[in-house]
Amino acid sequence: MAQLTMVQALNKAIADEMERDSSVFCLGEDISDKDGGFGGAFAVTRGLYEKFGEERVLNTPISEILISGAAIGAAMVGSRPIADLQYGDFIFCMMDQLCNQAAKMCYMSGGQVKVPMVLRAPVGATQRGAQHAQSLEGFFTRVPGLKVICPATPYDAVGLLKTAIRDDNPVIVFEHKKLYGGKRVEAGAIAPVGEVPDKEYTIDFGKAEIKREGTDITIVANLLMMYRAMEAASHLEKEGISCEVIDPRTLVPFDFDTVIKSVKKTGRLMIVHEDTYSNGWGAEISAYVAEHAIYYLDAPIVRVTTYDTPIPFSPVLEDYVIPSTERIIESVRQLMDS
Amino acid sequence: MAQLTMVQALNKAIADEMERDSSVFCLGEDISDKDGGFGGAFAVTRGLYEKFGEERVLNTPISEILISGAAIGAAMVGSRPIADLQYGDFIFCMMDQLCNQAAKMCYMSGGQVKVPMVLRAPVGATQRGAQHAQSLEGFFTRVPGLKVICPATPYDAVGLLKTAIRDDNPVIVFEHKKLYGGKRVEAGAIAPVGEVPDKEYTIDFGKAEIKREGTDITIVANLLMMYRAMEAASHLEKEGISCEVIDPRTLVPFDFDTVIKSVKKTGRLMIVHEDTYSNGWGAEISAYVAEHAIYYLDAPIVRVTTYDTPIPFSPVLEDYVIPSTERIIESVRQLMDS
Amino acid sequence: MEAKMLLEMYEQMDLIRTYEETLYYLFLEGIMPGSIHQSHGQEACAVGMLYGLRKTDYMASTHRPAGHDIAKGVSVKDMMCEMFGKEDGCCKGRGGAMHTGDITVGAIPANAIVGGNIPISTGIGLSLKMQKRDDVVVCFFGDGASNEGAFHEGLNGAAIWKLPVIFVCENNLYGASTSIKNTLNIEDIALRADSYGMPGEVVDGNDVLAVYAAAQRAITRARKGEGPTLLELKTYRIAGHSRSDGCAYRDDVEEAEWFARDPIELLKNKILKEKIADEQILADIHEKNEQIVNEAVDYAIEAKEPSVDDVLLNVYWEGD
Amino acid sequence: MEAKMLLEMYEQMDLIRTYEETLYYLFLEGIMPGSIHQSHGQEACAVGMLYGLRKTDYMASTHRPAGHDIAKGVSVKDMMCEMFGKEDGCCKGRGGAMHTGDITVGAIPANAIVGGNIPISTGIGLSLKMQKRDDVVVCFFGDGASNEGAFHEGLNGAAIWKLPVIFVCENNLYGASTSIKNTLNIEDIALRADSYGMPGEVVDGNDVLAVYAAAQRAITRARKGEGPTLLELKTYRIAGHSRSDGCAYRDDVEEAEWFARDPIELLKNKILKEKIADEQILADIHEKNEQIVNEAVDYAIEAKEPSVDDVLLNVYWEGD
Ligand SMILES: Cc1ncc(C[n+]2csc(CCOP(=O)(O)OP(=O)(O)O)c2C)c(N)n1
Ligand SMILES: Cc1ncc(C[n+]2csc(CCOP(=O)(O)OP(=O)(O)O)c2C)c(N)n1
Ligand SMILES: [Mg+2]
Ligand SMILES: [Mg+2]
Repeated sequence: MAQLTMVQALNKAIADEMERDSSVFCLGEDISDKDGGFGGAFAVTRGLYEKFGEERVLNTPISEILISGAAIGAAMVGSRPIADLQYGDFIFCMMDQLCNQAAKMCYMSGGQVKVPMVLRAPVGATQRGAQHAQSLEGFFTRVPGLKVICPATPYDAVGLLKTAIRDDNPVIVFEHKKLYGGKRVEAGAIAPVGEVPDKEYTIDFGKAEIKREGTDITIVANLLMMYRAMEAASHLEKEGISCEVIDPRTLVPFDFDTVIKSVKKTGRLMIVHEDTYSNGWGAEISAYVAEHAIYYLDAPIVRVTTYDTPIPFSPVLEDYVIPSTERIIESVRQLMDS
Repeated sequence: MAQLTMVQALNKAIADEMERDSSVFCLGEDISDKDGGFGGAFAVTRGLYEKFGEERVLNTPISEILISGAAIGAAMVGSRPIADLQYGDFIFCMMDQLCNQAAKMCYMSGGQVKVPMVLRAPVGATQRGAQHAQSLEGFFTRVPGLKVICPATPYDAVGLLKTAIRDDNPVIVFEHKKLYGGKRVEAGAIAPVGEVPDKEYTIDFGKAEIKREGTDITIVANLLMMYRAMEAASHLEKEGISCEVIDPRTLVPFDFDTVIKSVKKTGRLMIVHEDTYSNGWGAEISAYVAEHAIYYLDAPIVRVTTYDTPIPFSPVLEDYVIPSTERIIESVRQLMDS
Repeated sequence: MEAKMLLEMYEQMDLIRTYEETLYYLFLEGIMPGSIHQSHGQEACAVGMLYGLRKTDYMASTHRPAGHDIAKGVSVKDMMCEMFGKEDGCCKGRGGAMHTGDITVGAIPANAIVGGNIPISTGIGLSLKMQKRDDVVVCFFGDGASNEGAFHEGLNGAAIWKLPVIFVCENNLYGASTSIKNTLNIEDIALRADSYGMPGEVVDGNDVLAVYAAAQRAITRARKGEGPTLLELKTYRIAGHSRSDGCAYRDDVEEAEWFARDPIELLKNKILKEKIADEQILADIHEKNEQIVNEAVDYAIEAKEPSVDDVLLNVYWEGD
Repeated sequence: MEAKMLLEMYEQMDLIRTYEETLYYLFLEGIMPGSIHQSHGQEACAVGMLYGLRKTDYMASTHRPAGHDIAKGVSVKDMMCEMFGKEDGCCKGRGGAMHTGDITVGAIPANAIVGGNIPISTGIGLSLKMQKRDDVVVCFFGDGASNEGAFHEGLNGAAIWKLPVIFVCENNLYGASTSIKNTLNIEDIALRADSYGMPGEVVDGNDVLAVYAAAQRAITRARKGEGPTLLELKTYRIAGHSRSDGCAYRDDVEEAEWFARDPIELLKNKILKEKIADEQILADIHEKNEQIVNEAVDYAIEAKEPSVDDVLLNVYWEGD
């Protein structure tokens, strides 16, 4: 058992897979630490150059169409690329390659080709302004052909990233900047350290984890918001409100069974995410439950999300638009009263 | 009163506005019919070159970043560009300019600059395969700073497009290929012809239209699906099921009031769209109602949508994945039974 | 040796033309779904570039893929079935006219996003290099595509990593209805190679032997690990951009000049002049091609439709 | 006349340096939110390009905007307030370090997407031309940005439409930690101008007068309606890429060589050598700049935070 930060866990998963399978390689901007390079904007790929050499830890130009296109092409003919985005927001620069190419290639070709690639994209607001702050999950949970995962703990990071690398489909991994740990400490960062078994393991996609059992309300929350939901649940317990907190861990595929089972027990559903309110990934969860399990609900399905604005730079405003533990607590109280 | 097709109506709206305001201009691939050019992939911009000259009907290279960037830049300093996409699917090639630039510019600048631009994007499946078929609304209903409209009738096309051109924000107009009319007749096209007053008018955003009143179920549907929903409603009437059909007309802003008022009356809500099931724009409508009006519901909120696949080319499969009138009818029956 | 090659080239070019003309008539008859972009007039580009390539070499095409596919060895029957959206199509009817291909012969299923196949070809080249294979990628695109960001990023990547990719710009003077005069401020797209420190070459795209010679130079370079090349093949599409296009934007003089340089006629004249074959032999070749295409049509019309029960198949990979 | 210009240039360059160094200390003290990308060492690029421009001319900047903003005339106080996220900031605290600007002096609020400002600048140029204004746009970006698709598409558009845009590539040899040796297969980015049929020029970016001279040539051309120019300013950033970067990826010899060519020192030497001013006058200038910056800091620290009640304001335009 090792105690690892998210950055260490992600690094371990990549290193293990590169060790295991010589077709795995990394590419992205500043990902190598050769000759004093960054080893990734958040240092996730540090040390890999030394272990695996320049060819498998490939620094690219600032060129997101190239990064994504190169990953797709390489994946189509036998490689297993892990592409890196410095900030998730830059994903729009490669949107065609992801949505029109990677996602559709297998289907359009009638199953001739597969695209086993991973794209890692940091999300979350950290006082950098609107172009370095977005939570982007909902753009991709609507693209058939893509898988979308959101590991929030070091344990999950290792298990899910390994599964992603071994998956034969394009997988987008959203990681939260405030969970990374490591040298860059952002205001309000949590940087969880968690146990990671030495023994090799993977985690299947589509299996949510009940982080905390409860009876009054089901809270589904990912990434940083999972931690805030847990904190809120602790507080609310003192008020006699028992929250069940579920981390879906993967958004596509999504473990609706676990959520619906929980809703059957609690009768109340709240979704908490840093993604936008309108058509955030929670909209789909809410709509799905309203379609398939509405009769188990005793109250409205509530979404506690970032407000529908570009993320403001001002720390005061940024803190306001992103769901805080207090906002979650208050929202639960209101929902329990309704 | 003139009887116009969608293509004629859109053309009229653009021509009128170009006449009225010299800062309005069009740009896009093959939009000019100078020297035998197409006048737009669907002939919407035909004849404008002759009226307004080369400078205001600007053929661009095949270069979507340029088209969008040029529109944004021009809009920031006093022009009112109308940009054209040949097929909506190519929107991913300009995604950064739309989502990171156009949408955020006003907010990030603290209100210094506005971006009064229109982007017209044809959607819908017409036997061209997965990269020429998507309905993309749900990608943009989640981007704060953008407005999203979907005119389905010639009357609405004129009124809404004029409003879009005069709006000081970036507006994306989704038009349906099977509604256009004109020279290219696609299999299964409807090509409505409708009355358009000679007198100038505009239609405010955020005002849904009740296309048909009913008491048993509320059906919200846009573009081609609005017509199929209307057809389904006619059939269902004979079975004694009274459908209220609402065309939201604009998705951002969305007229939740009209929908909720209708749901209060009918107790049942169905959303029909050609957009994907998962996180399609209907997910938001469903989730919103589940959050704000759940107690008025007597049944699950059902979404009848394109199945979650890249759009298959095969006409048999394409017809199967897109909601048909029959599928809508069957879904209503099931919902009425539930 | 050269004689054999010329006749094989002729056979392929004629097959492409026969195939595409047949498609055109099927559209006119109204029995074929969707649309098509014919490569009519550009057959020398496809055949000259791909003649003699290995099955393990790759080819990446565009919305106008039929010529490239046939020259790379995709079965006409599989393609025809695809055109009709049938289950026996090369893409099981899921792809359609703009996505045909067959990975087993190295024809990457085609890409309908202008420029979209360029960075992907760079990626294929990258993997080939990492795998230490000496195979190459031939990536086709048009003059119009050379204005896309994907072109810029894809070529730059291939250049800095010295990848075995041959970038082939078929400059047919128009992107849809728009003349290159309005979209490019330069004479030769090949010049853009300089931006990436890569060799660029202008080639007569209607002369299949000129194309072949340039292709061999670039392929040899690529196989030796010396990196990519940009070839600009000057050519002309005889048919419209797509099935509904009457080419009102082109002037008669220009058309006449280019039509007089029909690549199939040019090759035919050479074959006849050099007495490599006589008219009869060429007529036999054509007849054989017609038969291939007609059989494909007959088969495809009768072939079975995909089952709607399988509609979700291959949204995700089903396992090797 | 030249004397006045040189002193004003010196004053601006010193102000930029003073402002950015102060920011750096504020970060070290831990009282400033977010991050910053300093233009330390590149001040001659900003000032040489923008000196003497009209307010009605536009300037479009990047994640590293402070120098450009100051040289275009944005108030240091407004920028400092923005850095603290205050309501009095040039972007009302909504933008932050990577989005500063002031449209009223022609400084387009900066763009943090590498290359993102390039096609937008083309659009501004397009509108200027349509409005028949003889104003110009100066668009800054880095060596790294020249590998983005947005660069390619933006420059091509400006070239074919002959727009009044000056594209300025500040080649500081690195994109973040990555050397241009690994991202470009060519020596000079200016060469890329050829792809668009636009003039390109390599300039010593640390010599403010060389930059100014090249700027004037390009601006004159643009104002006359002769179209865009690509200028490549060879320069070096003295500070790290962002506040947390120690530049471990650069070698000492390279650093020493470039540090010896600090643009402010070069200008200072010239001024002293040509006896345009003495040490004391330059010290006074610096002192005045320190005062401006310090006053801005004091003001910004005390300035009021934006109200959360206004958080939705300007998601959409609120009316003129
Ligand atoms: C990204 C993108 N933009 C626009 C289109 C629409 N379109 C299809 S083919 C075509 C013209 C392509 O011109 P060129 O690259 O010269 O190839 P050609 O058709 O001449 O072979 C256009 C504009 C597209 N498919 N993809
Ligand atoms: C599209 C995009 N990709 C990546 C980044 C992250 N990033 C910010 S600055 C930078 C380096 C930019 O290099 P260059 O263009 O040379 O400008 P410089 O920083 O040297 O001034 C990178 C990679 C970004 N902001 N936008
Ligand atoms: Mg062409
Ligand atoms: Mg740089």
